[in-house]
Amino acid sequence: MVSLNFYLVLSAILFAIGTIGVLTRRNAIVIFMCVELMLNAVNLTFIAFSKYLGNLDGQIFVFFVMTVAAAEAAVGLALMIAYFKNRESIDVEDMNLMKW
Amino acid sequence: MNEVILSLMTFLPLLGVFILLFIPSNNHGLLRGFTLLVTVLTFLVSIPLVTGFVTNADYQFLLNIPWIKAGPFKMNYNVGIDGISLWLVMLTTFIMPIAILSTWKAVDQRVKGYMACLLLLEVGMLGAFVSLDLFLFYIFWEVMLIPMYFIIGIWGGKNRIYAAVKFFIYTMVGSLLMLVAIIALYFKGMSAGVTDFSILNFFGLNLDPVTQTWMFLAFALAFAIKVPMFPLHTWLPDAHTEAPTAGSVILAAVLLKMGTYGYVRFAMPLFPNALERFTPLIATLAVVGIIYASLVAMVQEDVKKLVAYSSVAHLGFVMIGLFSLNQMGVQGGMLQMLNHGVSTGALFLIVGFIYERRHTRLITDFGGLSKQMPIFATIFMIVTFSSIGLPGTNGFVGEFLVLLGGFESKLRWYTVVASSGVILSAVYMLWMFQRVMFGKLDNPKNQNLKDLDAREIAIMLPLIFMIFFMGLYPKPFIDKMAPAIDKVIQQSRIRPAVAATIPVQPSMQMAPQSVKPAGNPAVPEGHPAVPAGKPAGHP
Amino acid sequence: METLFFLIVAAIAVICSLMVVTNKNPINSALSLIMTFFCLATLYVMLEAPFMAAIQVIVYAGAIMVLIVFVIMLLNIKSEAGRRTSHALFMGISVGLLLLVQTWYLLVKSSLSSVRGTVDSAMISKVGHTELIGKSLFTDFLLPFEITSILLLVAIVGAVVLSKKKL
Amino acid sequence: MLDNVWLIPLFPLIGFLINGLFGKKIKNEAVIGGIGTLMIFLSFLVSCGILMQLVGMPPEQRVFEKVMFPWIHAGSFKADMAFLVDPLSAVMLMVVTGVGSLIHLYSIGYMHGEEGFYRFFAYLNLFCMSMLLLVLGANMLVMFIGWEGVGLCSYLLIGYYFEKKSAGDAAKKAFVMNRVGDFGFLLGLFVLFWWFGSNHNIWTINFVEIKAASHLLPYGGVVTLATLCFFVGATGKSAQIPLFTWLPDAMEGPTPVSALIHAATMVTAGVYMIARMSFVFIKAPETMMVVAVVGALTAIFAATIGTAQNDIKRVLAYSTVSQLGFMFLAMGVGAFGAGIFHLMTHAFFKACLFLGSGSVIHAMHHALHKGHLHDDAQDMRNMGGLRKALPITFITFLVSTIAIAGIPGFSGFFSKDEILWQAFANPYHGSLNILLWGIGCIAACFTAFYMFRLVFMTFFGECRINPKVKEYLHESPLVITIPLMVLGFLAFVGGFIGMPKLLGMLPNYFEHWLDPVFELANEYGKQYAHSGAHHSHALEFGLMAFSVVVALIGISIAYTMYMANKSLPEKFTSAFPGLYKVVYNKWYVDEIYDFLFVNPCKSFGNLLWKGFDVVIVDGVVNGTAKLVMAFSAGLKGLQSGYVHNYAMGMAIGVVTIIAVYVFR
Repeated sequence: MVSLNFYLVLSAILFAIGTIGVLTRRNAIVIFMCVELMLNAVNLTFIAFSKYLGNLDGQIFVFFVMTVAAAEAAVGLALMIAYFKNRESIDVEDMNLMKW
Repeated sequence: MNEVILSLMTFLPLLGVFILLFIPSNNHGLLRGFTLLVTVLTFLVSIPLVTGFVTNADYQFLLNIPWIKAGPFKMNYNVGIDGISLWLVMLTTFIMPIAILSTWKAVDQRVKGYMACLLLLEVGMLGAFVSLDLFLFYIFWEVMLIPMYFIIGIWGGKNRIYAAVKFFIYTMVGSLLMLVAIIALYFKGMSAGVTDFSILNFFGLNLDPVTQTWMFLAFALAFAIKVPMFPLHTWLPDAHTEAPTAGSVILAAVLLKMGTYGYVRFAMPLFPNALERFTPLIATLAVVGIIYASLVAMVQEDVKKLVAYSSVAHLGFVMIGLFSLNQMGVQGGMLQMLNHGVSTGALFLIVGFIYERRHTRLITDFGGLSKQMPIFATIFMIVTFSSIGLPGTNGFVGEFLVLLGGFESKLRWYTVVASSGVILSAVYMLWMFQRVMFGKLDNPKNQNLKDLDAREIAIMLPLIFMIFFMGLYPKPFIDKMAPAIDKVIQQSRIRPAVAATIPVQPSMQMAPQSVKPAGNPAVPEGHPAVPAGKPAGHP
Repeated sequence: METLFFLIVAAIAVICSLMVVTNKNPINSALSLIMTFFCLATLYVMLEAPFMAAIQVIVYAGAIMVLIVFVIMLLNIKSEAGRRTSHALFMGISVGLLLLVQTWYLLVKSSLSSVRGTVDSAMISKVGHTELIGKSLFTDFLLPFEITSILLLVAIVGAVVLSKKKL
Repeated sequence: MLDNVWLIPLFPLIGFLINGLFGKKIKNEAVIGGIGTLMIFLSFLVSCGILMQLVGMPPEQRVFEKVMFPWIHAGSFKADMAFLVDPLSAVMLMVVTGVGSLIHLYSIGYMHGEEGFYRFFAYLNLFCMSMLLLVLGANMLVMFIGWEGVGLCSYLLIGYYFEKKSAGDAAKKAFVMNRVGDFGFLLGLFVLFWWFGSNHNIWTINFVEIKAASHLLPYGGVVTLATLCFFVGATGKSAQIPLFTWLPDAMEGPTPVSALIHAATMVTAGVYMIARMSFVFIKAPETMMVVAVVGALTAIFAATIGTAQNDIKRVLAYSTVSQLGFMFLAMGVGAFGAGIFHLMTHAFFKACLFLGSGSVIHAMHHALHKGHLHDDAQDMRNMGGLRKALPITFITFLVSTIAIAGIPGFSGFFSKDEILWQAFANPYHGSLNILLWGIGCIAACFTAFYMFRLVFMTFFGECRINPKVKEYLHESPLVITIPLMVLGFLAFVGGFIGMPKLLGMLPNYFEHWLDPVFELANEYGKQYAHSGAHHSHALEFGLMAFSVVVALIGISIAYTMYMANKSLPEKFTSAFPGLYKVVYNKWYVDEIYDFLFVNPCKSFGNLLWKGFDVVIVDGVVNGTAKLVMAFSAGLKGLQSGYVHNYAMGMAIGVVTIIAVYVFR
């Protein structure tokens, strides 16, 4: 049986990569995908713990995370479309109206 | 029935606000009429307070129901009045219909919001006067602040935002410190067995002098800002100048009284040692305030600002009276609070009248109005002399008692200096009156001014009646206040060391007997105390 | 054997996720992300959570990623116009790595000390993973579950409103 | 009757209310004036009744106190609305209501056709009420209502022609100066109340009670302090140095006002107050000296100014100040009875003089108005030879002038001579008494001079009024001349009730009448100054003759300068231009006050407002606000609006939090 730490380390790596992606990319959709990656990294942790603790609650939580992710995808992508329609770009460096 | 009167009175305006929401906002007449009706009803509801008030030192019309309980904190909805708050409550309910009536024409923008603000303000003011729970008091204290902020900020003059923010922040600074002090006081009280925020619990508390000092300073700062005392007064002229007439009237008549009321009700009886220690400081500030405000008032060009500074001076007298800590002085201070409410309120109304007509308040724009507006001139003159404190008008009784009380107390020399404020008040008020009303009517814009109409006369008549009634027969006011004032004085004197073993006074019901011991051991020598055992003049 | 398999899958997942971050073309990123999701689904199976693996594939790799790919294509986004400044790049990478170091350190230092639950392999194989999840969802977590539906409804409404022609 | 004493102030109050509230609607001058006059006349009748009743009582029982209702009771302080009737207040009642009625009557004629006719009568009635309260007050506080009330009415009446700036200024000046005095009054009250209360546990401001306890007062010390404060009050109300400058300016008011308020009644309030508290004042020898010196100095000082004025009313005003100085001199040497006696005779002849001058001004004004001229109707240089046109006015005026100058047989002689004699013979002020007497004599000489100068310039010589309007000059109507005649008569005979014992023709009724009031004070005085030096009758006769001679000298100088040799005044002024200028400008007292008090107050107020309030206090307040704003302006830069930066911030935050958590 694979030790729990393996899963956690993998999860940590994925999370870190996701973070780096969020911080370094300019394309809003890619950033969005990186966020999904981070969510998944966390999901992995939940399920791994669930397994090693013999408790299903973690998996239920993952279930909810997925629901939220789905909702987020729907709304987030709709926002991007709306934004793109207005500004012809989804580069986050163009999004600077939320100043002050 | 008696228990609910206070709550009914306090929350009737709130009910009015809710109903107001359902009145179409373009029907100005109905909005005004309804608001007036609500305030008049509130006044009527408050009348049984006077008739049913039993002249003694107890809190009456008590209602005490548990409200919030969170951990060690227990706040009650605890209301009641004694002789001190009785008249302030009456002043509030009396002034409100007048204030509403005064803005019948002046405000025609967002009338609904304006009326709602005024009613909310009334809730806050009444609530603060009737609260016997420190926490409840604090809540109402803050409730007062918000509608006033909007009244100044939305319906005010040119510089309204600045004035409103200044007013708000000034007051907020003080009240936050007060909140801290209230909580600290509660923790101190808990170790002495206090279980809720009722102020009755804290009167008997024997705090060590250092704690008292800090808490007194916090409370005193909050109240000093509200009074306002020199040098924390600069928000007042701005707020008054920018506020619409009703706002100024309420601000002067009631809101400022919150500060002085706070001293009598909280700062003085709660922290006797600190009071003793800081009396010279506060008396100095009060005296400086009197002279200072009078001198500054003298050179003002704006009538409203002048009246605002005169408020500072008048409230200085109140402070001297309160801190003289004898029956005459405190009595005078309390009366002066009522008087100031009536006469300065009336002065602001008068300024409002000419402002509505001419849209200016600069003294130089006027002159010779007496000829064009004889009724106005008469009323203005009566109010002016009441403000100066001419015997026979209300202003005199309060001012005289304050000075007498101050002179008989340790504050003798302060009082002598303060008395010169009597001269200065005549100077600045009469000079203003002369420049506005006397002389040739040479400004063409003034030549078509209309004299007061029936509504305006109706506004002023009750005030003028009060000016003379309180000046000629102040007995009912004095008599009803006296026992409560005796009690406050007793509480505000440093307690003999014996009392240290009794942390909490058992019950207020026993107070009348227990507060009048056969002598005043705590009174310093040479201090002309109230004659032992007999509250003179009260058979 | 199992560990080896895990390591291989993990390696693929990490490589794919790196590609998500580094690829210039969003489509490539998206495809790499799908690959990562598949790897994760595999791991879920290894963790005896077949139901979660299923919905991972269906919801994530299927629904969400399809949506993303559609949007990318719809907007016809070509490769990124430019990268971020090297300064920002450096900052981002270093913060990410710092995060990794910290979590790693935490993992090394900490130890699991919770009460074991009742669910074990035997029970899962006997009752069935889906049934267990279902029971839990419809008993203990009924209210959140129902609220989820409202959330989704709101999301649908939001998406529809946002993507209307005239916003 | 005594029980109905409250009617006395009530009647004028009713008159005030009727005229004040409905006068504008009534419009009919006869009705308005009638009501006003009737009301005060009713008070006069009641006062007569009270006087009769008092006369019928044994002297020591002539004290009656009537409590109307409790007024201010607070703690140990107790003041009722209560009235006190004793011989002193009875005398004052008679003067106030009697002279008051006459002046009301006179005003009906004088104020005829004025725009604010109703207002005038309302104020006049209000004044009478206040004055009566002042006189009748049984405690200091009721007295103080009247005290400030008369100040108020004086303010209202001086400012009656409010469209004139000078009237408004004068009104304000009068009120403020009075207010300075009131400040002193209050302080005196406080000191006395405090001393009695804290030392003897007698908490009272009631005159009768204080009198009963006055034996407890020490000589000097705290009593000096209290009485000095009271005296400040008296100087304000009675226009003594240093607060006298308002009275001449008060002549801006209508002439009947000057007669009633600024000659006969209100300004004597200070004298009355000292008399009322004689038993306290006498215990403060230092104060008595101050009172006497101030009185004497005011008498001479005002008299010198009076010699150089050309406005007929101003001369009379300074004369009033000077005569009030005589009264204070009397008070200061312990001759309370003489002071009150002079108060009464002065009320008669000064009221008559003022009303006479009013009649002159009325005639002048009328004539100038008809001729459409804008000459000053009050300037004596425009008058002259009026005795033919205004015979009744002339005769009454002359009688009063003789009275004030102190010619034997007329009322002023008896009272003034009594004062001078007492100043000479008083045992209180050591060798100062000769000086006081000397100053008094010189002042009397000046008085005779400027009064006759006034008479000569106004009524004698050739007529200097513009010839065009000469024909319009004629005697005033009966409603004006009747009061003149009555007052003139009183000015003539009024002195006989207080004839000195020395002359022996009549007993000194007046002094006997006031004896019960001043008995105690006199006793204290004797206790203090044991060596009551006895002076011979011959000396008294001699001094009396001397004062007559002095008066005659004054008259003859006036005659020489203004009748016989008319170039003399000009020569005199050109010989001493500086002196004349200083005297003409009233010794520049107004300017000095402006320089010392008014202007510094204003500029200090401006400094405080624009300097302290706006710059320092608001500077700190706004500075704090600006500091916060500057700080947040710096922080604002962090909100770049770029999502990246926020994300980076979040990430760094997470890292930091974990770091803190891990490495704590």
